[in-house]
Amino acid sequence: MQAEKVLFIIFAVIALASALNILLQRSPLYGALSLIGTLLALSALYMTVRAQFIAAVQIVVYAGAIMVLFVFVIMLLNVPKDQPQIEKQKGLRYLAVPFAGLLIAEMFFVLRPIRLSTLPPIPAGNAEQAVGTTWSIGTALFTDYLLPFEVTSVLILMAVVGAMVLARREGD
Amino acid sequence: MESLGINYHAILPETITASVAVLIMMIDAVARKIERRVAGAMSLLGLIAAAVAVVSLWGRNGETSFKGMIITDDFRLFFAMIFLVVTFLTVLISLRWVEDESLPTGEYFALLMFATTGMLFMSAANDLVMIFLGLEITSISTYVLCGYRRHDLRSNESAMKYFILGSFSTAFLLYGIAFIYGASYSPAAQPVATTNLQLIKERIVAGQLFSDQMLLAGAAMMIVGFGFKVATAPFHVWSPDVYEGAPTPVTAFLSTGSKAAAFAAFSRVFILTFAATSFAVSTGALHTLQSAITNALVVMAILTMTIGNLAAIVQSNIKRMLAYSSIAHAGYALIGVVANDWRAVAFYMLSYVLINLGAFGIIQVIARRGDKRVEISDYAGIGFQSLGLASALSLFLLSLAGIPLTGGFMAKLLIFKSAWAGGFHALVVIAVINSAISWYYYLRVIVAMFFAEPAAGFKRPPVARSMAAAIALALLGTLYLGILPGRVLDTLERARDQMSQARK
Amino acid sequence: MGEHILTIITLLPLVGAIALLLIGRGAKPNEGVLKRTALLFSLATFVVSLALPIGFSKDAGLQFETNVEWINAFNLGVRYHVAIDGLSLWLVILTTFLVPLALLSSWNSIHKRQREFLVSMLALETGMLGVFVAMDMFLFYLFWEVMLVPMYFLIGVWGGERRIYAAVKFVIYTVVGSLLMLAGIIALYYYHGSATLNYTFDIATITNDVTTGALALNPTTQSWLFWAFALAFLIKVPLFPFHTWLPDAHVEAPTAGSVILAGVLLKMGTYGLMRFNLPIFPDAAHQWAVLISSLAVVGIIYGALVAMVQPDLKKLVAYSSVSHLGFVVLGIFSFTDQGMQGALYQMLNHGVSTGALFIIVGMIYDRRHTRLIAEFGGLASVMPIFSTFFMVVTLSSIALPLLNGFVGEFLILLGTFNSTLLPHARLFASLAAIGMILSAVYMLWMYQRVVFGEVRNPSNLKLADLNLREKLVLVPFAFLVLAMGVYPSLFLSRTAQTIQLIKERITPTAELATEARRSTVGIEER
Amino acid sequence: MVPLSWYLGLSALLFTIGAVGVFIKRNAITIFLCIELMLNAVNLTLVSLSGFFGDVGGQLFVFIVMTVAAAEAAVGLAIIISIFRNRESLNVDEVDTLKL
Amino acid sequence: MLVAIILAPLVGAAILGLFGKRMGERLIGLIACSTVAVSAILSFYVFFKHHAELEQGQKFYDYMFTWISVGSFRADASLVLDSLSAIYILFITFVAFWIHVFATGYMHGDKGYWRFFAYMNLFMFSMLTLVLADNFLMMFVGWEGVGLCSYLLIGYYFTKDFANDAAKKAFVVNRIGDFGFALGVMLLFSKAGTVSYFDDPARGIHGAFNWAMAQGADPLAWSAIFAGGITTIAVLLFVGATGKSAQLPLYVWLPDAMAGPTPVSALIHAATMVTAGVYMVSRASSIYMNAPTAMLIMAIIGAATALFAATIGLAQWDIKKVLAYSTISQLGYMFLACGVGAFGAGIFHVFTHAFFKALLFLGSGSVILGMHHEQDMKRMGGLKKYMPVTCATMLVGWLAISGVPLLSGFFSKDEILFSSFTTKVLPGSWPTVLWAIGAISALLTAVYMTRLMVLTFWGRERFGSSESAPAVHSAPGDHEHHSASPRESPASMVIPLVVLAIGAALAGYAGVPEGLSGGRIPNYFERLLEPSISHSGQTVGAAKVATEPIPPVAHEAVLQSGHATPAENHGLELKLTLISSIIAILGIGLGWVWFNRKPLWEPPSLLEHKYYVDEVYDAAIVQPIKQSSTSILWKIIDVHIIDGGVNGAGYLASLLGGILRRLQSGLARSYVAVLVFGALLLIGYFAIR
Repeated sequence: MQAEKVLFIIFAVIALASALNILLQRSPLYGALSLIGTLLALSALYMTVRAQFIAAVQIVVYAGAIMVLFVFVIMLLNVPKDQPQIEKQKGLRYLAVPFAGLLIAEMFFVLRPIRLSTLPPIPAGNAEQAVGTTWSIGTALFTDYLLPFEVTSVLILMAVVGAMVLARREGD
Repeated sequence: MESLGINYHAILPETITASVAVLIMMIDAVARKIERRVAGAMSLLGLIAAAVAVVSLWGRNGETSFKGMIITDDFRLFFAMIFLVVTFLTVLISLRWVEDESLPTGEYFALLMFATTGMLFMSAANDLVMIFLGLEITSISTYVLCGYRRHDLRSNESAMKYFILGSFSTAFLLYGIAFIYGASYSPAAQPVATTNLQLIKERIVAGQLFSDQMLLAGAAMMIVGFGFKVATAPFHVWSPDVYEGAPTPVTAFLSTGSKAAAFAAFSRVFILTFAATSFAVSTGALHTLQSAITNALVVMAILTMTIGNLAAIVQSNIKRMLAYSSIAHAGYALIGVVANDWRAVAFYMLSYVLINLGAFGIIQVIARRGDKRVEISDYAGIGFQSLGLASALSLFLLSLAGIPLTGGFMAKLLIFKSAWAGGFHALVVIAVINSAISWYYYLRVIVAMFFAEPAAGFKRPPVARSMAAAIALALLGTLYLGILPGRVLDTLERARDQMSQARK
Repeated sequence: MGEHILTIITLLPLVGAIALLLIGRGAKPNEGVLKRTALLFSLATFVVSLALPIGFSKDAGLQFETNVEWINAFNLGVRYHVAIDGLSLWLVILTTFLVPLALLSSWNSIHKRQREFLVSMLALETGMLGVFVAMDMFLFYLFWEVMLVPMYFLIGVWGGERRIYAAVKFVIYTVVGSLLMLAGIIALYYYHGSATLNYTFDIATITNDVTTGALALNPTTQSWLFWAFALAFLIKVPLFPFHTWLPDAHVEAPTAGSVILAGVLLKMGTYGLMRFNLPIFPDAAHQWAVLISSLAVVGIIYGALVAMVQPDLKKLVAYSSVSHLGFVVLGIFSFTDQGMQGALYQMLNHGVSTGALFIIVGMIYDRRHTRLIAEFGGLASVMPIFSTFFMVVTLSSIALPLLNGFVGEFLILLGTFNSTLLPHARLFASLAAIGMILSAVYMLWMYQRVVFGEVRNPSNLKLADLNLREKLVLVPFAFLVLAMGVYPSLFLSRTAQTIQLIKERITPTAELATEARRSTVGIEER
Repeated sequence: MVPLSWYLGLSALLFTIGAVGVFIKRNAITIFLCIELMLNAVNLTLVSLSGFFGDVGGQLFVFIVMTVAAAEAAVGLAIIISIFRNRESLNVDEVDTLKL
Repeated sequence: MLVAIILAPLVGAAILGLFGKRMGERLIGLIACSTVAVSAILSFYVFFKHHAELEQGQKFYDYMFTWISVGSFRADASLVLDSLSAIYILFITFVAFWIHVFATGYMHGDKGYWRFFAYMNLFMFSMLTLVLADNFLMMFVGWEGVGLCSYLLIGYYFTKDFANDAAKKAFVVNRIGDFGFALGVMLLFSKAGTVSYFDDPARGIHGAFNWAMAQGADPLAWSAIFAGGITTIAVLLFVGATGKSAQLPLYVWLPDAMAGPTPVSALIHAATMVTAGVYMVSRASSIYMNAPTAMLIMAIIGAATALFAATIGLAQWDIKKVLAYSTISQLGYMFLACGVGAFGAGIFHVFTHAFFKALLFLGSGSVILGMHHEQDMKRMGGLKKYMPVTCATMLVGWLAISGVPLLSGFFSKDEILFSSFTTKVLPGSWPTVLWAIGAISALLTAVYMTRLMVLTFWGRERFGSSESAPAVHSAPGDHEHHSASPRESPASMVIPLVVLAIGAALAGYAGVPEGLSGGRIPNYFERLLEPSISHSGQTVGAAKVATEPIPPVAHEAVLQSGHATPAENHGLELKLTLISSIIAILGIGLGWVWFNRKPLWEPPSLLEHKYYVDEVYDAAIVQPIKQSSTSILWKIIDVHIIDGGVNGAGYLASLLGGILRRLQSGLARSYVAVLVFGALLLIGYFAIR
């Protein structure tokens, strides 16, 4: 049973490393790329908890679409490298460590008592109906989560409108 | 295959506003450029229709639909009314403005309507998912609106700050939701874990939780999220900058609509869910939760009022001053949440939005194109040049200060009353002292307008008919709530009773 | 008409104000018309209000009552309940009496925004009347606060150089107090409601429940509530340490403003004390009487001494008000018939005398545009009639027998001296009596410097004596000064019963405490 | 078997990194990336919870969060673009005309 | 009837005050005098009509209305006539009438003529109210009323600052006295439960005096003063008396009061008002008789004042000042009399003094007028040939006041000295001491009066010459200031002089001490007063009486028993009379010789400067109060401490606001940091729960 732990650790390390890399990288482009790394690692972890569908969506939508959008914008704006790096309030970066420490500590303190280490058994027979499969997601999406699902369409539409208003060039 | 609980009537108001928005967009797209009057008229009609829908829903208490995503009770409907009023007045205020500023009309009204939809969902939500969605719809559309004057650096800046901080706080809210979801896990029940508020409430009361710790932490993070939206200290930092930078009509909308919506969600979660059973009788996790929430909110309320008022004293820009004042008012309203009295909060919000919209309307008139005259010094001596505007503004300000015969006073009275009944005596006294402080800076504007010598080259600003209507409505509303609040209060009271029955 | 007379009296000025706003809009308004309209309305109010003392029955409690439901939701139990008793009767008359005279007195001294000035005055009158007739705490607070606004504008717009500072100071001072009172009101409402299950703001009801014991507040609560109310009132009075807003407000306010301020507004404080603090918190009132009385006595002497050395006429009168109101507070907290009746009477006297004083100061201010005493001197030679009126008023404010001031002051001192409930009563009375001497000093000295002597300042040489209007303004004052001094029974008989009631409310509870104190400390038995 | 707490711990770490990133990085886009990171951390929590609970709700929530994230991304980037048009810079520290 | 007596002058005052401005002098004078005449005639009428009853101690009430009635306190506006008030109104109205007549001449040509007489009539009203009042509060009305009128009349020449200062001084000093009086009345009320003098069953009123007599006599001890008992009441009332009647230490206002027109000095500051204190004390005699300590104090103060003022009187140059100090001194006598329990004698002296002092003042007024408003005796002398009548009349006054036998002053002064020597009220050697002091002051009186006469009427004519010392300020008026030769005054002024001279000569025969006639002729005056005032003999009795109120009848009995002076005293009285006559003659002789030799003899400056009392008061009381009020109370406490606190609060608020403002750095990142911080706190707090 160590294999899962090993896998977990590997992906966790990848996720963390690339996450940290975002902070270390100067240019947003590398940041974006390392974030993609994190996303991939996460989708792998999703698989380990039997969330195949989400894992897939993670890669397709997130890594595929959203991050591409980011990269696209970064390219579009291509900030001149020689831009002066003005930094007001240098103190903030020194706050980083204590804040991070505290936050982690608090989280772990909260999560400490959680004892749950086994995934629920897969219902015998209809494995494809297990939680996390496309079937389960699909059914839930169009039964319980019908309204949220519909509302997201409103959200998207509005986002499009908003983006249009702000980003479109003059004249048109 | 059990019923999907589909009930279009239940979401009729939201549907109307959303589809009006879409319609406006389509016309805009088809007819190249939509006439502002058309768009405005459409939105107004849509709002009225939505209001009618809301009224038609009245009296069905605790009825849930869409698998418990939506709940229809007077709480929702009352807040829905508030939102509709807000948008209605905002539309009137900005009807002329969009043209003067030559901004894309269709999108503007569409976004307003979308935002309204989001707010409506926030008050209607019976599930954290819906709250989250509604909140996001509202936020994202308001991000855009803040940056609506694209060539104005201040507008850009406010948009960016609002966006960064907003999404950041959203992350916290989301994390909180996740925790609560986790805490709600109980293998015996069906579904095993849930984001449905009623279920969560039942499980908390029954004490069948996966982890109290997670519940508490989740609650804390949700306070962060909501606290940001309602701008309570220390999560208020964004609002002065954003309010100052945003175009005045948007500021008006922001400081009233999204605040009210956030309070709706806040009350829905923290009063109607976490404080379901009264503080005294609660036990176990619930008791811990309630005491923690109460203490935290008490502190936040005090901080918010004090910071808001003290900082407002030293402001020179009237929008910024009103921003701080609105922070202070969030503090007062928070007292209502502390006292577990959503009716007080609701009434407070109603009167507050009316007053604030009126005030911002007048500020918009005086600021003119491009938000030029927004320093208090710009108000010097305009009192007797344009008596009407000045008197109206004075009345709004005094009402914010809480002078009797205006909504501001009744609202404060209700809040203080329920707080005292709840035993938060010190809180009441502090609040009282705070509102004494607040008189000072509200009077400053009146001093400038009436007592100071007229600033050179001030000429009476033209008041568009729509704007006049908006101000008049706000004025009437304020006075109505101050002098004859009976009806509104009756409504609220009945609402409470019916809901408590429904809860049983 | 009959049962709504109070409402009519209260709202008539407001109607006038609205009428003024409508007259000759757009077109350049004819100031004369405006002024006459305002005067007409205020006079009408006065005439109507005269029906009150006539129809007033000496031994009934609340009268001319109107009591209708207003806001009932959330068992708020707010009612529109107006009525008067012996306490408020004369204060109402005083108000309606002063306003027209104040208007008349500043007939030609307002040079800008005539319309707004008159509107504020009338609105103010409505506010003040409301405070006196309100029998519902909500209503009371409402008028109490709303009345601030016109006064604020009166000082701020038509005031002197430092008017803004004065106006803001006035409002903030008052608001701090009144908001604490609001907290007190809410608390009282809540305690009364939870004790009697009858949630109401009705003053009469609550007072009765206190008397009958239906509402028994424990001492600490009483003390807190007592101070919540008392602070608001003592600031308004103003009692010694809270008085510094008064000189500024008086000096900066226009004549009419000062008249109303001194004549009526200050009385609201003392009125509130008698309406709320004594009947509703008898124990606390008794417990804190010594402190407040000491402050009152300090105020009497302090105010007099400071008044003595003021170079500015209005400031002098303002500080003299501090001194006089000190007497009133002392009388109230003597808990005796004489003391409290005297206090009530002294309120009226002070309203008349000081009102007249401010009008008189205003008259010479209109002529010379200065209020510095040093600027004047020898006016008796150039303005004999003026000097005569001035003399009468001066004498009344130094409490000469057969003039109004004496009756009040003597009764207060007598009551205090003989108070059994107030510890060290005789000491207080004796110290307060020093105020009698000092008042003579500063008033006569002021009068001498202004009116007597040679005319040294050439600009005083050709001052016109009073014209008909000014005489018309002053004659009523002079008449009242005399009438109230010679035949006080006319007024006192109507207030007796109410005061008696207040006293009975406070006596039983306090008596016990006194007995206890006697037995412990062993104060000599009368 | 990997215990649930590990997943939650990991997501806590990621969330923290994101949160810290938001206030130490100065490039608007990077800040935005950090926010996305925070959202993903939350997603991890939700997914692992739903996985271990055997309740599909969490995953649907994630699904919706993703959509929201997409929408936010669109608008956010639009805002960044419009501000860049006026300022020719992505440094948030230069955007501080509104203060005091 | 009584009402008419007090109202007549009031009506006059009202008419003159309202319309006088447009009237001619003659009409004004007519109205003023006639109104006073009316009350005079009425007074005489009631006196003789009810003479018998009055002798029996009967009282006649005249109830107008209830002035103040609050709770248990009641003060009626009502009048009472008993022998005491009867005598008083008699001579008041009489003297006042003649002074009015005199004034019509004296004030001739003054542009404030109407004002003057309005005030004078108003004064008469107040004075009569004071005397006829039937309770202490009514008396206080008159008490303050006369104070006001004296204020108005002293400051009559309102363009002259010294007049105004004098007026203010008079009023304020009197207020200090009234302070005591008021407290006394309050204490009386709190003890006796009433402020009325006598029981009046008709109105259901209880009298304070019966209560007082019901109390036993307080012990003779200083502690009794502060015991809050009857002694305290007596002392407090006496404080009032010292103010009104210019006794130590409150006498300072009276000399300055001479700034008023001379008739005023005559009427108010000699004949009537200043004796109000004596009246009040005698009125309250039944209180005093039970407060031996108060009696002692009164006697001492009286004697001291008599001597003190007399010494100052020796050294004044202003003719009116001399008379003023003489008045103070004489008032001292009266209090000495009351203090030793001889209230009758006191009143008797008041009575006689009214005549001769009024006479002297009017005389001096006539002189001043004749000298064209010159008051400095350095510039007089040898006037007897210019104004013979004045001289002659003043001669009578001079002899009378000096106590030359068979003139009014002689009888009354002698009575006082006798009773102070024989009093039973005062313990130890006090009687002798007081008598001695009285005798010495009598001597001095004779001396300084002689000085006055000599400097004025005899010796070298010093007027019109510039060699004399600089003039003391001279009373103004519209007569221009030239030094024409003096002339006799017109008839309107001379006639009153004559009348008063006759009065001064004969008034004394109203109360010839029994001793002089060896008890054969009873002292009419005292017998008349008997019912109205408690007699010294009665203290013992009253002290014995049990505490429950004794019925009036019994009270009368006690009086009867007490009053008759034992026969063996007659011899003593004769001896004393002899002594005092000798003293008088001696004094006159001394003065005559000395001042004829060196009229301009410079008296010791301590006396000339009146012991510097005014200066001391000013430095020790007036200035400190003014200074500290300005610099400490107003400038520091008010402006800095209190207002500073208020403004400080506002400043603090805006300071905090400023700090908060600085936190608002405008940097999104720092805001994020704040958010995180808040979140940390919240989560931390919640997690630890």
